[in-house]
Amino acid sequence: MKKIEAIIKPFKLDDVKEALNAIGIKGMTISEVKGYGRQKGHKEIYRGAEYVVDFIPKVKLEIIVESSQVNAVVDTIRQAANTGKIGDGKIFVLPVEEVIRVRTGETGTEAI
Amino acid sequence: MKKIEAIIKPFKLDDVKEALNAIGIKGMTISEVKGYGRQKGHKEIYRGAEYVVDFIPKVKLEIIVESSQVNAVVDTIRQAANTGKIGDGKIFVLPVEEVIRVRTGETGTEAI
Amino acid sequence: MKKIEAIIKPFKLDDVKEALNAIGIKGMTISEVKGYGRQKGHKEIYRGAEYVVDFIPKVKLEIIVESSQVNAVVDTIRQAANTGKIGDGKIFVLPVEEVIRVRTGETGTEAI
Amino acid sequence: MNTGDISFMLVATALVMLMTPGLALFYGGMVRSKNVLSTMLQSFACLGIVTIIWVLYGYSLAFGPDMGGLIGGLDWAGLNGVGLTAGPYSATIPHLLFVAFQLMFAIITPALITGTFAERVKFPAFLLFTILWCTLVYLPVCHWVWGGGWISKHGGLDFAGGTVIHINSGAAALVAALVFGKRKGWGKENFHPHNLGMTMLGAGLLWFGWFGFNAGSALAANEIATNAFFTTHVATAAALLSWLVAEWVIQGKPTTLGAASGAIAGLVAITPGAGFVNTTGAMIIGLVAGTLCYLAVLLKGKLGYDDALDVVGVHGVGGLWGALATGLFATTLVNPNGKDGLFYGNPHLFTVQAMDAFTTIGYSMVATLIILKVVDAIVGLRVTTEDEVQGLDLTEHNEIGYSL
Amino acid sequence: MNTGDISFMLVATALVMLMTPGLALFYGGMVRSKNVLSTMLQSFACLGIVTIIWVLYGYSLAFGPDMGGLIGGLDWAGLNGVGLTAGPYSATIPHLLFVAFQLMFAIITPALITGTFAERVKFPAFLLFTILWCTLVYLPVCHWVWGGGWISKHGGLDFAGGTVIHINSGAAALVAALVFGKRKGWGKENFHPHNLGMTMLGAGLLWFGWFGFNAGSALAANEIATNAFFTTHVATAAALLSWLVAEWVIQGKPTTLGAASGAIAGLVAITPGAGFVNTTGAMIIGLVAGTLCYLAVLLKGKLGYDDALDVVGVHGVGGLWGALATGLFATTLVNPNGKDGLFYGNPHLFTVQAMDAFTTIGYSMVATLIILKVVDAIVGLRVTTEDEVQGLDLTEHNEIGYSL
Amino acid sequence: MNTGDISFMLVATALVMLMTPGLALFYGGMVRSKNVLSTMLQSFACLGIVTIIWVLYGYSLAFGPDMGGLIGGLDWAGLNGVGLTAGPYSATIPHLLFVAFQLMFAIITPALITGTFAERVKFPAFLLFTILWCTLVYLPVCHWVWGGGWISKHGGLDFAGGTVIHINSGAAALVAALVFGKRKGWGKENFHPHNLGMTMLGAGLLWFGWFGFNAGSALAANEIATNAFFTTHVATAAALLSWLVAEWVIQGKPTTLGAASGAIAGLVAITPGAGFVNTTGAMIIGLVAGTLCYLAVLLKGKLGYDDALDVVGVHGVGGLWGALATGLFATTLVNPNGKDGLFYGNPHLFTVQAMDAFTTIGYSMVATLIILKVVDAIVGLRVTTEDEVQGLDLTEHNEIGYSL
Ligand SMILES: Nc1ncnc2c1ncn2[C@@H]1O[C@H](COP(=O)(O)OP(=O)(O)O)[C@@H](O)[C@H]1O
Ligand SMILES: Nc1ncnc2c1ncn2[C@@H]1O[C@H](COP(=O)(O)OP(=O)(O)O)[C@@H](O)[C@H]1O
Ligand SMILES: Nc1ncnc2c1ncn2[C@@H]1O[C@H](COP(=O)(O)OP(=O)(O)O)[C@@H](O)[C@H]1O
Repeated sequence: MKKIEAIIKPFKLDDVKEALNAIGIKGMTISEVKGYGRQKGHKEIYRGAEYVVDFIPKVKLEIIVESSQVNAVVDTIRQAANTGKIGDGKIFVLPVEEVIRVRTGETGTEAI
Repeated sequence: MKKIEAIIKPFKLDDVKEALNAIGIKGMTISEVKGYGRQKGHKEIYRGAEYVVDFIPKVKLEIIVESSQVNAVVDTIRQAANTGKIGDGKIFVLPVEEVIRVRTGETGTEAI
Repeated sequence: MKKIEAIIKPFKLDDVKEALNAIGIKGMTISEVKGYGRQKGHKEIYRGAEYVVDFIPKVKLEIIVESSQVNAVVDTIRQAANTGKIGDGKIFVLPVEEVIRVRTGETGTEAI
Repeated sequence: MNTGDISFMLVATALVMLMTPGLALFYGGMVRSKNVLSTMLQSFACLGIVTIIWVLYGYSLAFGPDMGGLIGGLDWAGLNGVGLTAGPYSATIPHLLFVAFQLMFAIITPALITGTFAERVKFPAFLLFTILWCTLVYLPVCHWVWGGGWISKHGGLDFAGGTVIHINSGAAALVAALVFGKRKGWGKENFHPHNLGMTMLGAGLLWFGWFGFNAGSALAANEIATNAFFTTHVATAAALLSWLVAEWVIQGKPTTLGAASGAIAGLVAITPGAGFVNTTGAMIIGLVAGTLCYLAVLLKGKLGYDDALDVVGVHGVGGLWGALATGLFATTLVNPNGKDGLFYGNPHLFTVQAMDAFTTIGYSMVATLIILKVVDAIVGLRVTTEDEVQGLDLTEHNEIGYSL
Repeated sequence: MNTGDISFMLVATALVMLMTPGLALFYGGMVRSKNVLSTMLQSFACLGIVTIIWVLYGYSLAFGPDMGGLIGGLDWAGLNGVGLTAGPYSATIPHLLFVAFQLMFAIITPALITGTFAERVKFPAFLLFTILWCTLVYLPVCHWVWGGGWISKHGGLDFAGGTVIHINSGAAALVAALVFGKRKGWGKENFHPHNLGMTMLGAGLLWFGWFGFNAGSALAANEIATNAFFTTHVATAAALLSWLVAEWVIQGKPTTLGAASGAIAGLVAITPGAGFVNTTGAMIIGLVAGTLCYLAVLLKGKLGYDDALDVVGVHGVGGLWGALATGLFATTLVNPNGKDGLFYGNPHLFTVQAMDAFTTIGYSMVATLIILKVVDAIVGLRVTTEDEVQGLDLTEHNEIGYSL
Repeated sequence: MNTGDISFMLVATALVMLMTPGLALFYGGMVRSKNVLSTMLQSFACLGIVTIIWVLYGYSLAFGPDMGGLIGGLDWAGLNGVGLTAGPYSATIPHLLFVAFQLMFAIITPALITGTFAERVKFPAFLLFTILWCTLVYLPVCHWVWGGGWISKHGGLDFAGGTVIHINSGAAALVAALVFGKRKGWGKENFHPHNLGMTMLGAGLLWFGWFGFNAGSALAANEIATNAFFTTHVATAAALLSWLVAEWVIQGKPTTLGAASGAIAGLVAITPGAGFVNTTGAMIIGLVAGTLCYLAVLLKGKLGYDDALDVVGVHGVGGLWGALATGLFATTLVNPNGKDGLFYGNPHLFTVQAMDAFTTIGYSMVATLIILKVVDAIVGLRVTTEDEVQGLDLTEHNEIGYSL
């Protein structure tokens, strides 16, 4: 099994979720994160003081999938999250050794 | 060493923390996440407009443990986080290659 | 490629980011987390009721780097995040199997 | 001059002023957090802009010596000759106090409209629109109704501004919603209000301030002010419950935002009749208003125009109902200077009320359309989609609402 | 009729109305964020419900022609015959203004009680409870004290509602806390207030509105109103400091919530005596109130009943102290229409105050218990544990407080 | 005695009281979220502390029988002899009402200063500072200007406290900013305001309350109060727009915080002249104030002192401009009891205004410096760096602002 972590633009979340649903991915965990990279941050001004904010709001998706699904999931996210502009984000694939469902104790593929 | 990631129901956090304490786990990192899975989301209504919210608040625990402790930790979380209802969450075990304590520079088991 | 996860004190974030910049690390993802460990939590009092809060605000950095950079990055974070006091945090190194840039589809080192 | 009346009108004026910050909160809580400041700023900016207009020429055009029933003359431009002695509109308070009181009404009216184009309007477009709309729509309509213009000659009743303020802004809002078009993601994404506690606070301050609005419209601390005060409260309470029950029946749950919305609907609906109807009339007006405005808001969802914060459903529909209801429930038993309505044997008043309301709607819609086209041509109405996604606070004002 | 008095009473009434939204904020900030809206809504709903009750029969039962010292008659039901001329309770303002002023007191009293069962009450249970409690407890007690009932004949003093409002609601709250039982997780989980800035704002608005409550109880813009205004402010300031210092001494830190709570304790305690005591009396009343209510709240922790937002500790205990303190510090030097208290040579007043207070407590507790049992039988009092965990905003109202 | 005047002054006093909670919000929203409560508490604590000082000896020192033009006598300590009949400062309201009204001014002045040392002051240091500063700076300066002291004999004009309140607190704030030194991270970390909606609300309440502040300073519901009311509103509106436009031109974007700041700058600047200038004067005063205070705030960034919430830039600079502008625009056409300013042919007034302002600045700065040194020696001014990093809410008060 693999863990896929994807950092995407927040407003793309719904599209990505739907696209994943369409290929049968019915579980995931998301969180609000902030990203730093090539995409330029923004400037804020308060009573004349200018602050540059480098960290940009992003959403992180964490999805555990069977190894065989990795490619499909990565491609799906790639397409759904793509705007073609800098800052679209990244996808990381990590190895997972075990998965357990809390409710039933099932493990492995059963648990996803 | 392994990293254990557990997605649990937020109101179970205290129980899980105490149960882990009881088996000698004294360190962990948690974060607020949102989960999508079998558990049904909820409906919100604002001036007649109904919105379905699929993402459900969850807490993610991240715990680095020695490989030998994995089973004990997983079992403990399983029991403490269990309500028997859909949405109790999942536990993932990932390999970790190195751990370093910032303060001292200790690595490996020493650093946990 | 490796994933470096560092849990640090929030007010050290700027220092760490700058130190990483200085050694050529130009991308990372951060999130707000809460830590539990040796560092003592705090007490809150509301109308006489005292609550002990064990979880302490921390910032988690996630940085994907080439394997060759791991040591440099770990050392840099260690130094920049160090205050010498309990609770400075931890650094974890995890294996990563693949990295994809959403915008271009580049993979591997190109994608970082 | 009467110190009791001056005392009351000074405070009533302050109360009406507070309604605009109250509206900023009411609206601010309902948008997404990325737009909270831009939304609030628009109300505050109205406090700035309209005040200056009012001093320069606004009061004079609205209340200056009547020119053909259509507009006031410029005799009082710059408040020339408007002083601390009593004016023509009120014998017991300084003329300048009447100017101040009326100013607060002129401020909140364009601020109400901002709810319709929230979350997508360019700040310069808002500014230009507000200046033009205030000048070309508010001032004439205000003159027609209160400044000795043609509507007042008709015998229509508008105690505290149902036509001038609510119908007028509601009609403008409908046109604006259509011209601006939908927000990106409308009907697809979840547009949750970001901070309903803020909205509740806003509703509370509006309710509080509205006592100044309606009771103050008696221009004196007297029996009519008392009646207006009480009818205002009763109608509001009734409408709050009515909306709550209506949504409970129709959608299965009573909501907090429903209670707040119902209260505002009641305040709007009682405005034209507050000084003319009795408690029973007020209660019926409120009960109808709560359910009616809720249905209007539901209907919007069906019709599919994006009036972001329901200016049409609450102020337009509530105001229209209030104007018509005044034609039904007004009674000279309450206010000898008023008129009897349909239920007190005078069907004529109802007709007049309807005519005045629809004429105002017509004028307001056409004029608003033209103004929007002009503004669009000069500065453009809407921000880019990218800015809309990022939020107006950051893109229009380089600020963010919260760093918690 | 006096325009100065009318002016003042119109504004005072508006100020008291504002206290209920103020309370919504005060309470709303103290609950967990998942219950902020359900908590706020309950206060707003009281504005709706009690207003309708008041018009239909409430005012009449409370202030109508006395029937045996126990209750008013239904002569004024539907406000029949209650008009814009002066009424029996005040010669210089319209009867309807007195009705409006008193209504605002009737609204806030059940709203105060909602603090005790916050975070676990079913919305329908709250509604039914409020209707029954207002009818069966508030109206009679109000009649006894202010409407010509048996307490007023006794010679007890209650300037602005210490007994009618605070002791009454505090006693009811104690019973409700016991009947409802503890919130899940009480004493184990951390029940942090979710937004103390909101609570501070609420405290500020309550303080502001309370000037209308206490000074307005003079029913005129006169010397007694002035005295009530100033004693209110002084007692509040003293209690704020007193609570702050007490917790500093006992728990090691002065807290913001302590300052807000102390202020409310002072406002409560001065309420019955505001128009009868002098500045020195007010200062002592406040100093005692701050520490006493803090200790009462600490004691709750020991006794282990879950009065969620401390209605008992602040309103019950503070109100009781205020009623007794009026029996100590009242002086006819301040108010010739008042009485002298114990420290001015009249121990009798103290006894009367105590008797009135404890009778009210007894009646309120018994009646509240019965009402709660009835409500429980009809709709059930408490939400399911699952709903309690998820939060009432979502489960009772399909809303969430914040989307930041 | 006049019921209209009493009515107005009771309400005006309540309005000024509300300004301090308003300030708590205005300031609270601008600090980082870890300091929101400690910041708000300081304003609320001023309500407590200054009230007790005022009753014990404050009113007497400020307004008691003049001793050599420098300070009042202790004849009225404990408010001895200060009753419900009219006092020497106002014939138509009870003496105690004047006491209450003036108290509210004494409360807000030290509260204003807290903005300069926000986010790093120890709570005990704040307490001690406030007691000493109120006693040794506010009371004498108040006496000089309003209590029959030497400035009042000069013929300087200060309608509602430009010198006493704003210049005075601004001068003290400058010294405090220098003595306290910069917050950790200043100029490096991003000090975003944590909740600008809260700040906007605070600005709205301040604006609302300021009507009581300025119009109430007429001490009667009359023409002068009306003039003060209107000039206050016009100057505020003008300053709001002026700051907005200035930052738009200079930094490229109009901001919400700029609008709020501009409004406060306008309110400050019109304070000394509100009852002496006409609408045109007010508009110019406001237009200048908005831009001037914005530039002052920009300059602070250059000069590099850490006046956290810009007390110097807004209250100091705005107050000074207002005092001088009163010397330019005052006219006896508006207020026969006032004086003519430079533009009405009397350059003398301008000189007097300048002298009074600068003397006050000098006295305030020196006295504040000494007081701060004493406080530092006794309890220490600043929290440890570690506590500063963790936030004062937790370290000074064991609380946190938000648990969302
Ligand atoms: N080396 C990295 N490690 C972890 N996260 C990264 C890394 N580089 C970029 N990211 C994440 O990806 C996001 C997008 O990266 P960015 O360089 O801005 O644009 P792009 O994805 O188009 O290359 C960043 O905001 C950050 O969250
Ligand atoms: N494939 C997955 N990858 C990552 N997280 C998952 C996945 N499936 C479920 N989750 C997480 O586990 C939570 C619980 O899953 P759910 O299917 O609702 O119930 P259950 O745990 O009882 O199977 C989800 O809310 C989500 O956070
Ligand atoms: N076993 C662990 N697994 C995951 N995170 C941990 C673990 N132990 C500690 N942490 C994280 O590291 C932070 C610092 O740890 P702590 O024991 O307080 O001090 P130190 O870093 O000085 O050893 C904790 O707050 C927590 O976020």
